[in-house]
Amino acid sequence: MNQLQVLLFASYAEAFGASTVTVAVPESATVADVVGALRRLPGGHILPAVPLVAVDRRYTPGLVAVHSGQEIALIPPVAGG
Amino acid sequence: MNQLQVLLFASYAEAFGASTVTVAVPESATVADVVGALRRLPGGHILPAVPLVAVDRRYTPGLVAVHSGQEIALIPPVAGG
Amino acid sequence: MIRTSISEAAIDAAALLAEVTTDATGATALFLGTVRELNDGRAVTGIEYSAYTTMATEELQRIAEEAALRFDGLRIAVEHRVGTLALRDISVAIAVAHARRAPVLETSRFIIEALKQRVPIWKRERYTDGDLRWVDPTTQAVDTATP
Amino acid sequence: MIRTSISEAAIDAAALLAEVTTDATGATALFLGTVRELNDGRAVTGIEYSAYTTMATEELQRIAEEAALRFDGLRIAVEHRVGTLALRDISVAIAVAHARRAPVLETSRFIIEALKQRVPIWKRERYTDGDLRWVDPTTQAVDTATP
Repeated sequence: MNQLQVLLFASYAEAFGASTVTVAVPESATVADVVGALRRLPGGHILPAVPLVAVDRRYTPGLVAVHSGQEIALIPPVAGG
Repeated sequence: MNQLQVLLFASYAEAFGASTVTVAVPESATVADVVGALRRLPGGHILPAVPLVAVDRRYTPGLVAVHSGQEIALIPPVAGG
Repeated sequence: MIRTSISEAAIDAAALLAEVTTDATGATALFLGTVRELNDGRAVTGIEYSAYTTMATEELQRIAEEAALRFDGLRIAVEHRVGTLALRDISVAIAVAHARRAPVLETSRFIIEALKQRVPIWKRERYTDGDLRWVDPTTQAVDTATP
Repeated sequence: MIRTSISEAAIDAAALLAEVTTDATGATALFLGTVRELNDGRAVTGIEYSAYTTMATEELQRIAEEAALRFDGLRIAVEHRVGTLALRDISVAIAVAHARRAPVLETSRFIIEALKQRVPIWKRERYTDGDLRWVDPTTQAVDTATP
């Protein structure tokens, strides 16, 4: 298993009560697996069906594999402008 | 016959050598008749097939009748902005 | 709110922004036309703008009123300058504000396109060699007498 | 020329206009987002903007670079402010200049639409009754704990 840190912001940070959480996922885990692990944490019920995830500061689809050392972030619906 | 004053601007004023010209047209004349009379004046050869005409400061099509007392102007291709 | 003018006065872009923006607006768009140094590959030193002033004033106001019919709550200020302008001088400024951005962006574009088609304003470019030329957007530039 | 930034500094709209306008540009567009007093019918006293700053900075720059690929000779300056903003404060300014107006108008719109879809910035509105609410453009506003 890999221990991965995930950055949280805005309404998600509030829901999880933290700006970073750690999830344990298999070595071969994908973005979608990370989201699944987050969903099982307290506060995870607020996540939409397919939340946005950024890996190394780029939006990344669910099928892409993730590795320790990457910067993983869960992105709430953006509201800039 | 009516004597009608026509206002000229920019390249048209330059071509006719005046900022106002007077044309004589029948009582029942239209905008197109005024343009025809202008075309026969010195400088009138530079007019396009259907030049823009304003009557009382509104663009007015060729079939509309004109009367003395109206403000008639020949409008070169506009280039504002 | 609509204000339009044709004037020889220099245009103050910041003043137009302040004029249309209020506590109720969330988006403001400003379009500026400025005198640029090259046209059709010739070096321009300035532009003389002239107008059929009474009609241009009325036509510009009509355009702004038509634009205002398309969305409730628009705030519109438009100024077009006439006279002799130098490089970088602002020839036209269109400021539009509204609660939302879509009406602002669409109105700004509507006004500049209509202005360029309908408002009786003409410009004569002055080139570095002293030549003058009336600008005719419908064809190529029309030669005129050199002064 | 492209310059983008995410910053807590107040946005100077006139400075952005001056930055993109040159002797070679003939059209400049400025888009401003400002804090407005009403959203969904509730009276707003201010907005707290926050960002995933490193990614927001990169994503905003990527958007400007994508925009610049569409026309030669564009000049683009974009600033988005974060922190606590009051009524009428400018949250975002997009300044674009080019020789011609069409690239300017299209680029300005491209950037604001892409920014709103992609840049990881969030806002929490503060209402006159002290309530706070995260703004979620994908649905209705999401209730959050009152502080």
